Amino acid sequence: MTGTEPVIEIANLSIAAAQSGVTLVDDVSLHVDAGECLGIVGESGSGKSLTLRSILGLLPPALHRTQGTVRFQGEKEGLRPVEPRELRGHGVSMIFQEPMSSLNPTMRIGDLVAAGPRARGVSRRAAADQALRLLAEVGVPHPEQRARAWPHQLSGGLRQRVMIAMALSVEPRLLLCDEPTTALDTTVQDQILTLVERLRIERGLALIFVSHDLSVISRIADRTAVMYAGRIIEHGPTGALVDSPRHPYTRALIESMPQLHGPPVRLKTINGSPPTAGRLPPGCRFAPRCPLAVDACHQADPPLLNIGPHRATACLRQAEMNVGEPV
Amino acid sequence: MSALIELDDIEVHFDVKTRRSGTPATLRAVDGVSLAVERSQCLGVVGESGCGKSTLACVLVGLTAPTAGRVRYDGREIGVDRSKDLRRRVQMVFQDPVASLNPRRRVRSVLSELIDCHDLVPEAGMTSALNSLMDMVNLPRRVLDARPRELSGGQRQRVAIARALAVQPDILVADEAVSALDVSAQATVVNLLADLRAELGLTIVFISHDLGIIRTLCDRVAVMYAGRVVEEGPADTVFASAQHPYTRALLRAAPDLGRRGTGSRSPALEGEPSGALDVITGCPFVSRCPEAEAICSAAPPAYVGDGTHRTACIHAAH
Amino acid sequence: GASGSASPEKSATGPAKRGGSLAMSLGSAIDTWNPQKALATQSFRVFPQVYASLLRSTPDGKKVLPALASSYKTDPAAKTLTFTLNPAAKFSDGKPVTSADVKFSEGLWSKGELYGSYFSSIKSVETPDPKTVVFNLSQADETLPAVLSTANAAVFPDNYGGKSEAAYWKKPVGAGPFMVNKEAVGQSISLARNPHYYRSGLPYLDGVDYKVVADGGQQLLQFQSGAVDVVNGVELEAAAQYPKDSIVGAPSSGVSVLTTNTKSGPLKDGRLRKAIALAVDYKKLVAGGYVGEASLATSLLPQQVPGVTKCPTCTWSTTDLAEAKDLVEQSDYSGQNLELIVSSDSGPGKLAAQALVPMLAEAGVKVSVNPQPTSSLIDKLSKSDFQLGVITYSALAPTPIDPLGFLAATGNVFSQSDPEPDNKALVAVHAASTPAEVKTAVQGFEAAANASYAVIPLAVPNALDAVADRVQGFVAAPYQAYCADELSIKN
Amino acid sequence: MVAMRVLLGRLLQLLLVLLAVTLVVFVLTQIAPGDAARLRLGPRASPEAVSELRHQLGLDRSLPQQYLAYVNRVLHGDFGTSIDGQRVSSIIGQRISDTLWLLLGTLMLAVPAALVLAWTAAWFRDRSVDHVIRLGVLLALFLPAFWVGFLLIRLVAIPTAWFPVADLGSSPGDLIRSLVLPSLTGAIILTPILVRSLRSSLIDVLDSEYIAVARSLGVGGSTLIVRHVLRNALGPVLTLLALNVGYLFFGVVILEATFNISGLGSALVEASAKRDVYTVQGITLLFATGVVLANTLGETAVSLLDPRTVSA
Amino acid sequence: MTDTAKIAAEEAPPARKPRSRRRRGDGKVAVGMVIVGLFVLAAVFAPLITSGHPADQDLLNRLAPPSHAHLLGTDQLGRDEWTRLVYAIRVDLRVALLGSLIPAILGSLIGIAAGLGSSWLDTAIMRTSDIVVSLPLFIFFIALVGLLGPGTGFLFLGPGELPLIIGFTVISWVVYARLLRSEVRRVRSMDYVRAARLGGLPRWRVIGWHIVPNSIGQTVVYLFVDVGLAVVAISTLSFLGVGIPIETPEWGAMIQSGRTVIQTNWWLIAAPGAAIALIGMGLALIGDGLDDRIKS
Ligand SMILES: Nc1ncnc2c1ncn2[C@@H]1O[C@H](COP(=O)(O)OP(=O)(O)OP(=O)(O)O)[C@@H](O)[C@H]1O
Ligand SMILES: Nc1ncnc2c1ncn2[C@@H]1O[C@H](COP(=O)(O)OP(=O)(O)OP(=O)(O)O)[C@@H](O)[C@H]1O
Ligand SMILES: [Mg+2]
Ligand SMILES: [Mg+2]
Repeated sequence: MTGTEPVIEIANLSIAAAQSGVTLVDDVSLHVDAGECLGIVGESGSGKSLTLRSILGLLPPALHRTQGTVRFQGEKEGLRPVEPRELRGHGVSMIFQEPMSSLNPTMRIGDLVAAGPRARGVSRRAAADQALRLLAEVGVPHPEQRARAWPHQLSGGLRQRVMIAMALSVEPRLLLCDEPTTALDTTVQDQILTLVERLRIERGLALIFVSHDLSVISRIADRTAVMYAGRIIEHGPTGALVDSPRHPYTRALIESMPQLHGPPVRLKTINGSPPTAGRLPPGCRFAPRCPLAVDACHQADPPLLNIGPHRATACLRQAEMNVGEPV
Repeated sequence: MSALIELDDIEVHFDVKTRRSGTPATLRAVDGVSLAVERSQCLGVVGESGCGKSTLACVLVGLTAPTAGRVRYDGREIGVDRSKDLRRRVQMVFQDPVASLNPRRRVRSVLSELIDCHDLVPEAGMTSALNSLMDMVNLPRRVLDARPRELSGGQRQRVAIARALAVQPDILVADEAVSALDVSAQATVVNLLADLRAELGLTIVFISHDLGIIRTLCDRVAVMYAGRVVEEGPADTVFASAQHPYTRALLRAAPDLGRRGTGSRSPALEGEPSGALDVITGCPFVSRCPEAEAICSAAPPAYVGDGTHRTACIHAAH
Repeated sequence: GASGSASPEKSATGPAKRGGSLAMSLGSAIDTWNPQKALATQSFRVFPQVYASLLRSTPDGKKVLPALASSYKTDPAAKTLTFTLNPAAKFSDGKPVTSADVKFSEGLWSKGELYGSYFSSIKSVETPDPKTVVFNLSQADETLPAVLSTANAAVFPDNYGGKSEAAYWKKPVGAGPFMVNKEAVGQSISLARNPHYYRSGLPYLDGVDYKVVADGGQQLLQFQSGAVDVVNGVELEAAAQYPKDSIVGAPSSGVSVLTTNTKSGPLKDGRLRKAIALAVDYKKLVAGGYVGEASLATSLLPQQVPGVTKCPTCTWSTTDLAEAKDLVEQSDYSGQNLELIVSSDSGPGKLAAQALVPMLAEAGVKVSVNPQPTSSLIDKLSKSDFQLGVITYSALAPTPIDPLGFLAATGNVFSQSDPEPDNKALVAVHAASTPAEVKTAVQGFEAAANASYAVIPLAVPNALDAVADRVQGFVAAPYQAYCADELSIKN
Repeated sequence: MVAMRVLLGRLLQLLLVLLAVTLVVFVLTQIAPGDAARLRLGPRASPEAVSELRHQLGLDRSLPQQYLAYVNRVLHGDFGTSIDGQRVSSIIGQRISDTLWLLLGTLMLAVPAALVLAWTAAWFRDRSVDHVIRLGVLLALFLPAFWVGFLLIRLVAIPTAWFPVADLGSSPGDLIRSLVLPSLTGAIILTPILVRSLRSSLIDVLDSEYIAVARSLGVGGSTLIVRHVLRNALGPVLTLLALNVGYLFFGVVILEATFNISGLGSALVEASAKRDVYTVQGITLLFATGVVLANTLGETAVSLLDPRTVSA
Repeated sequence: MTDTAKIAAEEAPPARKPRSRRRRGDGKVAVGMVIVGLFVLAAVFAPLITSGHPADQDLLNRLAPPSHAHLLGTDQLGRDEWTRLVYAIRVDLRVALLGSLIPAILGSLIGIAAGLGSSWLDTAIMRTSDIVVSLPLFIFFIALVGLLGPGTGFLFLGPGELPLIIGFTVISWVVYARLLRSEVRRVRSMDYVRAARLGGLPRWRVIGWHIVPNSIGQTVVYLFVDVGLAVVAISTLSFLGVGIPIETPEWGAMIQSGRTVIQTNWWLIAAPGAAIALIGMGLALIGDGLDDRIKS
């Protein structure tokens, strides 16, 4: 992974509501290397979806990007700043959470998968053929038959496969996944995760995979960024991050998750609830809930600092955490 | 057996019109389920979407009339038209924190209305009763004067639990009560339920699709598939040595922090749950079962196992 | 009458030219093609275009001229009237008008329920030859020539020209300057030039299109936009909105009257009727209800009609509120609401009816106005399904016979009051040989009408027409019977 | 197959509604005061003639018999005779074209205008353009049609003398010129109703995930608008139009009265004032059938458009 | 400084209430209330802000232009236009209000019955309403009122008002019934309603306290718009000569009678029309604002 050129590099991205000016995503920087999977984990409302959507310029009309640049590695030229619309249908595509609402109910499956290529000017025939190939590739049984079906006639898992086929139809180098398995059953989630992994390896795709479930992220992501209230507060290789979190929030997140292995233990909880956007506490946004918070934590928001190769955290007390209270 | 509540061969069938042709069909949401929960026990029910978990919960609390079968409370058979007092004894906590509270009512009025209705405390004791309810669910007392929209999801779910507790029930049925919550809020609610059980001796039926939570909270677990219980037993035995191929697949498919890595492997289970509309003659799992044999599709497999752990599979080793 | 009567005739400029057609508006649809059954004034504006009579009158109604009959003479005793038919007289289907046609028509005239009395002096009709008709009279009748010049005495083909009666009245054939081309009942009538018209060279126009525009505002708009060339009967309240020089007024032969139902309801009581008559402030009514386009009524019969004179003992147009109040007190009236019906179509009355409400209220009589389309107004009136009604009736011929006959036929404008004075006066006028006798008969009638207060004359509204610039030869006609044969379009 | 079924169901409902319509129309005219025969013959007719006509018209039979006879007549295309002695069917025949022209004109202006306005408002939602459109729509929703008509006549027709203010012209040019103001008035009334719902259904579609998906795949321009957005928003528009046909007919009645156009609407107003029962019956029945047909057509189109209800 | 800031931050949720209290749609509601309020005040205090009675005629002072004595001039009968305009609020608003409230109440009850009742009741009501909505009711209305005539007054209603109100009731109960039925069905299956039932609350209490209050939001929103539309409908009908008698001060009738003097006294038409549009917009603004509020 190391040493490869990043496919995409996002620097200092901020997103705010147009009317109230409330900042929803604050100074987020990310990069993904070719063939790598970056996981983003965070609780509901932490800004994961907005971050992802802003890459393709798909923010809701009430929101807009206040700062930040996206640089993308084109097929020939090197990393260069790009506008969202350049990426749509060219190099980047996205899978959404709700497989039902993501499929246009008035279009047949085949047409849906062919829509992307058609928009790029591929002929009708070629696009249709490609659609069949893709449907087969993502494991849709009887593609010829299914291509003529309507979205509502498919089960949730099949819909998500179709969605993935649509995403692949524009031959992306980077695939953005916004909780693609959250709405699915456990066994189907397992199938889809396996499929995504397979495609990633076969096609050398770079992935950004967003989820609120750290266990899903830990299964699929090479590196993980943890978001809290619109900011990335910790970031590092997934294994290291899970084994020795360097931010109290990450640690609390891990400890509050029930485990399937080992002796059953009482879950740990975090006091309070996440702050609402626009009503952030001064200083570190996690400070009011943090068991380790000291006065300094309430003064200023700590920046995301590198603390080792590929690891960064935004905690003043990360040094103490390293020594480790019992996890 | 001194079960507090018992389900005896419950079937719930819905008459539906198929979308394609509009012809009427029978949907077997619950198809012959027998379960028993003892006092102060916690039974977990797992299963995939549409397997009939919520329907089962509604039968338990008396919101849905079973097509066939009996519900027994403390040995007495009870139907849907329950007396006020009987109704009070089995309460439910719902999945969606947004829909589970009346948006126009303050927490206080919702709770006191229920307490009033059953004359559980004298008028003078209302305030203290409400305060102690809040303490019980670990919420600050000022939440009493809040409207649902001012509360976070975890808080709402705790208010919903307080509402259920307000009528002093014996049994709490929690239908995916934590699925919509973030992990941190989820942990709070799960801990709360565990505490309530310990402190009040509450009997809990906890429905979830999250195996991890079931394992943390429940003594026993029932695994449902297509309207039937395919395996039931003590939680630690089921998790340690699952007998039904579906239970095993479920355990293998569940993502877990303790088992990371991307190593490409085949999915735990192929295919998706079949529709509840299809007529099933044999084992409902046969079409997806990696171990299926010809005999499996002939007749529904009988339960094998001892008094505590039973499995509806011919391969089960007991 | 400010704007109107100033220019009785649109000055003709240049010689008339043939061709073109004009659009004229009617304030309400014609009620029937049968003149013997027609009640709506508007019908009599259309009849002269389609029908011709033995005689015709000058537009001002003052002189009688030959028409289908090229001449007529009376015997010394004035007991016979002999007409020689114009050889050019032909129906629009080209058949010549013969004495048989006249005899047939006379049969219809005198059988008419409404206007039959006009012809009561005709005893029999003789047809010595196809072109000669002799009317044998029971007595000398000075008024007959005037009556014979109206559409009431239109000549129809013998035996309806072979058609059934119903079929004939659907699309009648007459000897007038135009013939019915197309009719959308209740909406429009399209007339085409009659090629066989007896006045050679006439009519100038190729056609006339009547369309019903019931609303005064619409009439104005259509006139302004050029969609209508002649507005027949400008709504008084809209008159001021028209371009000044487009309004043509004529001395009115009409009277606006308030008629009461004397047979049922509180108005059975004569005192209440008198109270109503006295409660009205006629000057204000003329100024407001008739927007100044009217004069005070001095008689129940149209004042312009020759032979009608002011009745010296009558109290028409006098106001005495105090007495009115007294009378209301004395009467059996108990304060209930009286419905006043009036035509909702254009024409005088709608505003006047509303103006009456507060005046009567002041005397203690509660009235509410209910406007109706002309057709249902007539219907209600003739069924006595009303309490009060404002209508304007007009004389169609310059003789007291006409209004008297109308009053008698309609039961004193539907008031159902005692018909005795009407009939008496009618007989007397028929029999009169001197103007003095006519005067006595008419004044006797007026006095009786005034005593009963069954019908109360409100005002004499001006008859206003609006005529577009491009129209030449339009003459205001006091008796409605305006014949469009001399109308033409300016270059 | 399924489409057939949908259609059959619709047809059955259509029959039911039409039956209800005839019943309502029949009751309506029973309530009306006055005797049809007496009204027809006039006040002077003899009682014998009246009772003769009553018999001819079947007025002396029992109400259910009369109703059956009425339905039977209507089924044979016989709407009776008006007070003026005209066949009601010929009155309708004469007058229907003006009404249809007005409907057509109004729809041709209102639907595109509504689409453009709703699209603009939805696309720029919550921006000032949207606010202006919404406020304008709100105001226009409460403009009385006849008042707008008068103002147009006063402010446009009279000063410019471009547009005839009454009747519809007969030559194509005149027809179009005379349709402009009435149609404009109709559109001013209809458009806001359409825009209000259309905007929100467009927003629903624009906000939907599948539009985001299409855009993320580089679909844009007219393909996005037509294939992805309008196709999905069409259902609600059609439903709305169908639902508003009754109101639209009412609007046409007003337009006819305002601009003195002799279509079915003004015939209805005149006839009901004259208590011309058979004409009222005929015209209301026609309007009702029109509404019912439009509804059925709209609903069928919607359900045919939506693959969820039809596809097999 | 920092201390106070910290305290403020901790108390943030309750202390910053004013922020959340000013909800979406409040501005619209306020503007709408001002407009409608002004109309209502004008109607109530009509004698104070006008000179004389709306029926008072001054036949010698017809069609006077606006002046100090007559703010909007006088009409064809010399009646003060301003006075009539103001008194017309009483008529128009009274009929519109009753003509919307009665169907709203009736329709809502029917809707609730359909939403809560047995399935055959629901089917029966919905089939009926299906048929009713697919009838051109306004057309029937014109025919019916035209055939029947205005009749006399009823209680405090003037002549012609009762038929209008009955007509509106027949026309619009369906909308309310359908609206409330679907809302009741939605709310009925909400978890809090099931929880209330489980809690053992009596049926009427569940309906009255949990189902109905949460179902009527859209009905109220629509009611405001409906009143405005009813004003338009009333004036349109009296323009067509159906409904309220001509001498009554009523906006539609005023426009109709001003028609003949459109050339010279255009304000006789402009003013009543503007009044209709204005009050309609005021009502709709309130409705829209409430809608925004419900949806946010
Ligand atoms: N259209 C919008 N207008 C205003 N605020 C919005 C809008 N969409 C999202 N937000 C806010 O932006 C914040 C971040 O939203 P985002 O959808 O990115 O969260 P998320 O991390 O994806 O959460 P989830 O797990 O629930 O999907 C939230 O607080 C949300 O309320
Ligand atoms: N009232 C009803 N009418 C018809 N079908 C119903 C009804 N309620 C539930 N069902 C059907 O019964 C089956 C079981 O539903 P149920 O809600 O019990 O599943 P579940 O296990 O709770 O699923 P989930 O995990 O999605 O909540 C489903 O197929 C559902 O569609
Ligand atoms: Mg998200
Ligand atoms: Mg469920």
